[in-house]
Amino acid sequence: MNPKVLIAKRAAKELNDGNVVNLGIGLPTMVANYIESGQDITFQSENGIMGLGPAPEKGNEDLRLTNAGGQPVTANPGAMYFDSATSFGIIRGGHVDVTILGALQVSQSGDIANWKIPGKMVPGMGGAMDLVSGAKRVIVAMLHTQKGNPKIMKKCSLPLTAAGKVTDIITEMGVFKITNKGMVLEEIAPDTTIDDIKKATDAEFLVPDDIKTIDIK
Amino acid sequence: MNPKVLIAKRAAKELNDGNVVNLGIGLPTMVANYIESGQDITFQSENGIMGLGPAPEKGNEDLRLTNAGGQPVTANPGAMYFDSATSFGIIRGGHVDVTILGALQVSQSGDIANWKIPGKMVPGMGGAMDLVSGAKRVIVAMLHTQKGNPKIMKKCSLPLTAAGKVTDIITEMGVFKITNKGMVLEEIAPDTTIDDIKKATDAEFLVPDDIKTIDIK
Amino acid sequence: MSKSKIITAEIAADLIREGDTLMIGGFLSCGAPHRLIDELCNKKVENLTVICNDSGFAEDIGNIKAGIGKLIVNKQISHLISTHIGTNKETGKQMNTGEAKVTLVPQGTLAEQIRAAGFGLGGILTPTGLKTEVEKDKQKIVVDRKTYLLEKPMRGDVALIKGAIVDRKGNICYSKTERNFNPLMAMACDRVIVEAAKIVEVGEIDPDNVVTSHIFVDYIVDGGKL
Amino acid sequence: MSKSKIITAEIAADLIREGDTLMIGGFLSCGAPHRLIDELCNKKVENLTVICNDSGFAEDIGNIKAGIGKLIVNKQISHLISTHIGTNKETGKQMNTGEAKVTLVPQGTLAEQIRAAGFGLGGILTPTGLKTEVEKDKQKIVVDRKTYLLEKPMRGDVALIKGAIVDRKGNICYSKTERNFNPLMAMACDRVIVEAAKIVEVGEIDPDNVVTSHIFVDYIVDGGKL
Repeated sequence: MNPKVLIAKRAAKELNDGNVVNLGIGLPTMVANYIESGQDITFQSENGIMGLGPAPEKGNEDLRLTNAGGQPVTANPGAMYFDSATSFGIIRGGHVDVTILGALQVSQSGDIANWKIPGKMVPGMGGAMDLVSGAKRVIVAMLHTQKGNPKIMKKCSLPLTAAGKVTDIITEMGVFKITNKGMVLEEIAPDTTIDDIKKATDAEFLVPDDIKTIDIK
Repeated sequence: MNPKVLIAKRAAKELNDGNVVNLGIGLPTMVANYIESGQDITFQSENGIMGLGPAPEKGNEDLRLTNAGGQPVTANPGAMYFDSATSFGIIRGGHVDVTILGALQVSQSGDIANWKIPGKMVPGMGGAMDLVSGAKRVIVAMLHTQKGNPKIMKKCSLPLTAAGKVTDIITEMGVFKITNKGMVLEEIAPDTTIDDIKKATDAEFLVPDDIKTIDIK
Repeated sequence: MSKSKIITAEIAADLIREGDTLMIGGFLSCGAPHRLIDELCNKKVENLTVICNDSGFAEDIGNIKAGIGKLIVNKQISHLISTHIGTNKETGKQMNTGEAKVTLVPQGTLAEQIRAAGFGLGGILTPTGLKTEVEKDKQKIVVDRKTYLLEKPMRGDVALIKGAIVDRKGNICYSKTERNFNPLMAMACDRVIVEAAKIVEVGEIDPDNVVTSHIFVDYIVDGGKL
Repeated sequence: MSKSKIITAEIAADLIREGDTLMIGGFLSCGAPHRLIDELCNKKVENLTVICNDSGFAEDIGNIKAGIGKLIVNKQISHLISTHIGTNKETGKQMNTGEAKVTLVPQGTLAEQIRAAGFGLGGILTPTGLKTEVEKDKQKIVVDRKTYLLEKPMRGDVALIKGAIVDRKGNICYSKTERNFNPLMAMACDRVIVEAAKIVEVGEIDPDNVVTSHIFVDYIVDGGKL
């Protein structure tokens, strides 16, 4: 399976009926494609919509209706549009159950860095700092390494987006939970060993006896 | 002329084309009846409307449309409804040009007391504290005395609604402006003497040489 | 699929427990959830803290409903947090005898405090109330040489609000000056019950005109025309 | 009677002076006042401080208009206050060479700062940005044992916004995700110019559906369909 598809499919399993969910740009956006049919998930996009629907058919794009990445989208029945203050009131106020987003680095204590590489790339934080501060659960969905370098760190070396806010990390190698006792490897991908993960990870993590294998069709 | 009508008519002359105006309950509400025909005044009411119209005809009342006093009103063409945070954003943000309201006491330095008589009557401040803090001009329109006791004071003895915010006082005896140099009696009612006003006023006030007579039809 | 949010006023009132902090929408009688209030009176749930604009009227006057005034007359409210109590003398009486505690808050401040809770803000800075009794025990903060009062967020356990048009999912449109505190309260409480003048199917409301999203609404009560 | 607010885009651009602080609505291309931006480019007004969500694109891409990106490419902006500049590489370049100053602000914070200015608040307390570079030089305030950053109000001289339906008085309805920062900016600037996709007569918009009141709007420019 394509590693990004594996990550998106596994992340989709974290969503529960009734959840309000905000998906970041890129890989996280793919998660919407894999939610269980019949599940009642409401997608929020910080540019001002509750009830984001699938991409429009070619030719049916409406320039007045986009997601936070600027891509044309649709609105589901029962949707609502709002201004940016309301949008971030929803986010900061804890009314988003889950946000799934990418990262440049995550630390074992739940710090996240995804807005700046000093001297190299400064895209800006956009809505990420508010999302990471405000959402009830913050799931990082990303490839485990960047050009072979670990992205899951003891401590982030890049400027933080927020400290101690990440609750879960999902990569093509495994699923981690950030707990009071430390970062725990809860699931491991098929054909991957704990040793593989240790080599690809700067952070320290606990491995429970009952560790599971990621179960994705 | 009925003194309340005189006050309302004189207060109406303070309103200029294009003004956004909030009128308090009671006497100030009467001001709307005396604005010049053709003048473009927009009335805001803090319970959530911009563009308050005249009272509805008997039988045409709509329970869903009232002013801040709970009385049935109408909405003019081009009106807008909003929630209470927006309503007071408009008020606190300085977007109301003039508020005209009553008072229990006003001081010569522009303090106003109109929400509480300790041990006797505590109606509450409602929206008055925000209005008095936020409006660009605060005109007190009231009878000059209460049961013979002065209401325009050196210093208010009642709990304040706000300090130093009143810009004008209009009573049946005269029109005062609060300036940096002190309170100035700018106009005097017909058949009233400066001595009459002094006797009915606790505050000190300046009388300019070019004092005018209130000019109301 | 999500299950229906529509319940009866009676069941809605059962969701409210002694000691709860309620936010109740409305400005005097306008935009208050009258059926829910009536049912709450029937159930006699006591020791309530109620956050609302005003204390309404002591009783219905013709077709003008009393609003939360009835809960006061019924002595179900132990603490009222409100901006104005002048239209219901019973409130002042209970305040003077100590039967009920009354906290008076400027209207614009109350609106922002409720909004701050719903919006995840730690507070807001306002000039309103400076140099008055309102500033007592409050932190003053100077920003660019101007002084403001720090007003803290205000949360509730349950919001009882009134909607004009509500779809089955819970999206709300308000009518005219009924809007007032209702949309703010919907975001600031753990559970939200909306009394709907009219219930419509999902998709019937233009998404540009929805004022409160369904994600805030837990239960819908059919209020019908009053 | 009040005089007409309707002016041409050309006259509108003449109202903007060198050194002005502008707020410009839009989220990437969506909901930005493209005609006003184009006219501002033609006029070459320079040394602008621009407050906006993002720095748009470097150029129009098919029917996706560049938004404020063109003003950056044109080097008319000396200070950009924004949340995201990743879609327009020219911004980063000018930041690195020092040609333009760029201040990055979290999106929710920017929205509240603009709102605070319009709403007369001295600031708001937010948890966003704590323990990051954003907290630098900012006051931290503890409320009920939680720490927040004090974020100050942000004002502008002129707001350039986009409305979908605007009546001749200036009441505005927005369409879909075009709303974003537009209604907030309308309240936070001394002068407000709205680019209207459609202009209608006063009274045609249901007062329940107006989002920005005419009292905030000084000028209306007929934007037409883009």
